[in-house]
Amino acid sequence: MRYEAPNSIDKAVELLAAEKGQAFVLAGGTDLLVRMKSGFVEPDLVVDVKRIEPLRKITAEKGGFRIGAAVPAAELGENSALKKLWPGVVEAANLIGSTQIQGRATMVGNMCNASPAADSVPALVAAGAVATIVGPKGRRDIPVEEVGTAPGKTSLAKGEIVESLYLPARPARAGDAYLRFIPRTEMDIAVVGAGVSLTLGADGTCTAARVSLGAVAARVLLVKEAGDAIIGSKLDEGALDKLAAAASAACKPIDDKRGTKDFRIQVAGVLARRAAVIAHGRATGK
Amino acid sequence: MPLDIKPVAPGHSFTVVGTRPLRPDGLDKVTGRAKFGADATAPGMLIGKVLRSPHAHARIRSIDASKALALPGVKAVVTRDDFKEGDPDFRDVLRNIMARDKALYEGHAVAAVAAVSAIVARKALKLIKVDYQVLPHVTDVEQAMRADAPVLHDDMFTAGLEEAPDNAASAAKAEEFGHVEDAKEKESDPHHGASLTGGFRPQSKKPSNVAKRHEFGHGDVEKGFAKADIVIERKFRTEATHQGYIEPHACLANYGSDGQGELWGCTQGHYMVRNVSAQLLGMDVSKLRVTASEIGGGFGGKTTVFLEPVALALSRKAGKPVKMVMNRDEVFRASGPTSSATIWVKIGCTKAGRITAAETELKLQGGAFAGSPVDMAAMAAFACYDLENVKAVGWDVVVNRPKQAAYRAPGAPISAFGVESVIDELAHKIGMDPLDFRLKNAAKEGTKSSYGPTYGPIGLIPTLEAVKKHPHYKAPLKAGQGRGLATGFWFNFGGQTCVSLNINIDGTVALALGTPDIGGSRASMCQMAAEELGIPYDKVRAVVADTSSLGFNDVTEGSRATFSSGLATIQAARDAIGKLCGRAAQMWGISADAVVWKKGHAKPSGSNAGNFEPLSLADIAKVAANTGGPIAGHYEVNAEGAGVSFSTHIADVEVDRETGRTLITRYTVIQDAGKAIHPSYVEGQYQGGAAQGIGWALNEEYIYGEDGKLQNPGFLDYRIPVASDLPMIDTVILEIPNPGHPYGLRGVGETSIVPPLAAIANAVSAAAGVRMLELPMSPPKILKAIGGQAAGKGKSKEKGGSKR
Amino acid sequence: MTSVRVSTTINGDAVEYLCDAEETLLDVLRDRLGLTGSKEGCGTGDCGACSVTLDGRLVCSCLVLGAEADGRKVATIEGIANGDKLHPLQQKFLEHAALQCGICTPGFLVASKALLEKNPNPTETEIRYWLAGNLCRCTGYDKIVRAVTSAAAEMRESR
Amino acid sequence: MVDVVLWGSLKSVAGGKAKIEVEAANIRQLLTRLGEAHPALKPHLERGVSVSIDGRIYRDAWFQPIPPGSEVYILPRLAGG
Repeated sequence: MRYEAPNSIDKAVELLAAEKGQAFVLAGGTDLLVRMKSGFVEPDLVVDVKRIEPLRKITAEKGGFRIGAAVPAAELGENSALKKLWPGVVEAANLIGSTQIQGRATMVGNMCNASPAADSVPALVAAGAVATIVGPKGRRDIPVEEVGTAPGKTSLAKGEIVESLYLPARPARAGDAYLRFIPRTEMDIAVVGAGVSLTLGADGTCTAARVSLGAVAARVLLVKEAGDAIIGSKLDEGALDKLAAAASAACKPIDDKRGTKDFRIQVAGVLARRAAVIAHGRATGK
Repeated sequence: MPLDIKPVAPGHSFTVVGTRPLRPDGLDKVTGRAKFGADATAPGMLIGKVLRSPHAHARIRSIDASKALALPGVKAVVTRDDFKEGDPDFRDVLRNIMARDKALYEGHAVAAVAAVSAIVARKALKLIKVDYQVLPHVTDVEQAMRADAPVLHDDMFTAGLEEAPDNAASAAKAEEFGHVEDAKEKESDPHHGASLTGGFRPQSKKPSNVAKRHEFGHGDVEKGFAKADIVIERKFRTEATHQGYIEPHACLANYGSDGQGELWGCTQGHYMVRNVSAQLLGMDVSKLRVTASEIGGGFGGKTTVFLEPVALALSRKAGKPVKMVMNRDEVFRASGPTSSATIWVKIGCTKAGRITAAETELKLQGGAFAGSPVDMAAMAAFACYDLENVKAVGWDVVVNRPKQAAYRAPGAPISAFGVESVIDELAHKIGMDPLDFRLKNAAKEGTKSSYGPTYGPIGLIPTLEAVKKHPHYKAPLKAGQGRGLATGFWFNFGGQTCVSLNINIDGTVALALGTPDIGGSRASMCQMAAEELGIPYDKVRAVVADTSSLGFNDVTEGSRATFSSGLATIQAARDAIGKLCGRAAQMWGISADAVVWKKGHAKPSGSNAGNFEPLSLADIAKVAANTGGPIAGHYEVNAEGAGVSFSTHIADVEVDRETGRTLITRYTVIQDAGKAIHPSYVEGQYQGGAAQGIGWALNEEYIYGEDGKLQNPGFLDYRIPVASDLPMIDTVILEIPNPGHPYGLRGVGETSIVPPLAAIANAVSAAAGVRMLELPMSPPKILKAIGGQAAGKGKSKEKGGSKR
Repeated sequence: MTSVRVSTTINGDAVEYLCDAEETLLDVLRDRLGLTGSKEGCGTGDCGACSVTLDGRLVCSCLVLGAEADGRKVATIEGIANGDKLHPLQQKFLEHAALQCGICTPGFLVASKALLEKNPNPTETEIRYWLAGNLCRCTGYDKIVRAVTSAAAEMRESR
Repeated sequence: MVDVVLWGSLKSVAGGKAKIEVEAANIRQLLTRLGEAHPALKPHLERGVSVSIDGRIYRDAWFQPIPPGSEVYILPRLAGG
């Protein structure tokens, strides 16, 4: 195995494109190294992107934020401006693993590992985040929900790297939130994850809402019906019940060592509803 | 207690015992200098790795390691052929460290390699070709008992079956377990005369996965149930759990061409490792020296051997030292988790709350070899109760899983989960406080125990009364919260123990112990030595001596270390004091029996002794060379009379009815320690045992797929409690002296894991109104039970109604 | 197998080593540099016994490549005491019997030190959630939380 | 004379009798004479059993005296964790 630590994104793309064998990008490494040790993957080349300065930056841009691919989750939690604008995304990233994992794991790595149970991805999808991808054919932007395609699979072509994530600006009276279910209080992989991002009109009526669910299908879901259930409402009990029902209906979960189908379907509705209430609270400034 | 051991007078005030000094071995552990099993290296050392069976059950037709041996850097390969059959008592451990005719569980060792590096060793494993004939497997205890189950051992016949299989119930039972037996045929069949487990009594004719049937109890349970106003009968299930020690198994072996061997590594019993390894390698015991490194947790899981004989065999073949360290995946697949079980419990009581009959049937699988702790589970089941009619039957079953090893009070948490849950239900059914219900039926001195002997002085009632007085028991609860209570017991043991106590030139003491110190017992040994000698605590240094420096010591298990090594330390100190007084008498020219030892000094006593200045330990030590030579005290014993330890736990939980998650909001452990030598480490045993019990109750389990493979061999999905899962764990130490020890101390290491399983099940029942019959009480199970309850309009239909 | 040449700083001392590209920082510390204070409990970032800090950030050294330490500052358990003077956390862990077997203690000390440098007055809950990545099987965490709280108080007074 | 009670599984090995009278002053005599009276018990006794005398359990103590009239139980060999 070869280890390379280029200091520019173009050099990184060049290395990845030229490699005939199996090549992987190393940002936090908290998924990649676990797979390497279990023999799940045997890389011929690992490209460490943490020496590429722009990828380590969080920069304000057009009212939103651009987060470099190599920024560890812990740094997101320490950026008060980002936390103020997108509290849901930051709390999702800060739920990944332990404090030690937080010091390394990145949202882009979490996204590219493409586990349906990834913690940060439902919040990013709800937020309408966009991934900037650099490859041999240049730069392109795609919404986060189009990156992961199946467990462990992404839509990236050979030689392509995710350079950064862009979280858009927010209108007034907007809020987001992320909740997950784990049997312990820390350290577990999400059995169910729910991200909600919504905007309220001047009279408190919900004018826009996106609901995204993790660990309930082969990839993270953007559940349009769940969002629509609260648009036009003031998030009264009825609207929230409809949101919960829509969330549960969208689930296509499996039974595995972490949870059963019925459990995931039922709890998806519970978490989506609770997350919506928190997002609403944040949108109204309570 | 042997007659030569004098207990201290009741009400004796201790000076060093009972205080909380810093442990003598603490500095290295907080600076990272302490050397654990994987921290040793040796010049020219090779790395050993094990090839493990990917199949749960397979015949091994052949093993071809030629390609592996041809790989540059590979120095040796061992297989079954490198271990010869020997003493039949070692038949199972021989098969467990290295598979012979069959691989009996996924992860079972099939071959091992020694190479210049871990990377080369891993590559070599892939080059070993094993010709497996895959066989059908079974991992569930009840399925393994069926007549049509795949049989693991062709030579295993069920022992201890009931006398006459002709009565219907027993014949049905025999039928159920594949023992097709015709009563007439029993007498004439010579085969019955001899069998592996001996005796002419009836046993199964066909090989079976049921190794043995155990039974305890007295009185007539059927008569008792007839007298009961209320009878509750439930069937519980528990999954296998692992001790969860954070340090994987590790050792460094060196087998010289002169036939001398060295072993260095983490174990709860290095003398056991020496004897077993010497036997498996055909060595004289004296040729093998084993040194116990610091041990990163054991809880019973390091009371046997896994890597040590294999590392020695590799080292013998390669002519170089070999280091072997398990990774976490191997620890889960191939060390010694405890049993999974079904527990059928039936208890009847009067409206006034007096138990009239109690019966249980336990089925525990002990993995691929016989010897699950079902006998101790059956004995411990009703140990806390004063019963007129009691019966406990236990079935020891083998399945295609790793061979179980002890896990802290082995078997007792499993039976207590069933018994203490049904006791709780009975109390609520007759509207009686569960604490009063237990007080009304509690075992006390003179009670005939459910496993036979009559109790001497025991501390159960004091723990129950302490609960009654404890603020936790009456504290208010918030909505969605519930409180549960459960009692627990463990036997505790003495065992073979040697201590030598040497007086140094400056009057300080070198204490050599043979019981590996896992949780801080070196501190309590120094306290007992200092107490007896009348010198300051920090004048004693305790070390764990290797097998060539001290006589044989049993494994540190059965909560025995502080009891047995403590007793031996006290006696060794008294032995030394005798000699010190002798030297003082010589120096004063008076007779030895006119000298007494008080507060660290020899003093003349008695009318004609004369008034000499008292001589301190240091005074006598300084001139020891001139008065006869070095002074030392020794004591070797097979300690008995360890004395039982009872405990009662109170658990408060909060259940989220929408997700089924359970949070522990408050927890209190009240346990009898006899005499707390170092109270901080006694509290540590109470808190650690409770935390393991909480994990067992809520989240820990071995999950097997249909393919017989373990699905969660890692700390990600084998979920032990993390810091944020638990509240502070409050403790109350009761001191009801144990007459079997000079200071009255009892073993405390194991009882604390017994009550939590039921305490939390009772709390969840109080909080969410659902009686959980299966462990772990994971959120999906609780949510389903709550859903079932809502659907059944409040009358939850437990499926536990069936008899077995 | 290409080797990587690394020059880094460990506990304030300049250190150079050669390591395989796929070798972890934990294996380098333990097998090449003899710093066996960091322990391997799982190798997958789930137990925290291998905790070190990398440029001040608390991480699991089993999930960091040895090659990544080039030009960075590593701090391990061996560097916590100041010569023969123990850090208050080390002293309080001993006084509160916050360790029994001690295999997890190095990880807990490195993690608790990182916590107190960030938050000198943490609540019980903050301590428990920060340390949730450090597994302990012997103590049930009670005395560990008390030791960290006590050390934090002492360190605040002496500031 | 001592009345010895066998635990369940051993009872079935000794022809179903729960209580057996044995002339024994200590544990060694007890075990030897039990083995003579019921050969089927021998392998079990050899592999090791525990003996309880008036409530106190002894694992291997040949010369532990058995006072006349004391309550004696034979139990499985106990091991802890």
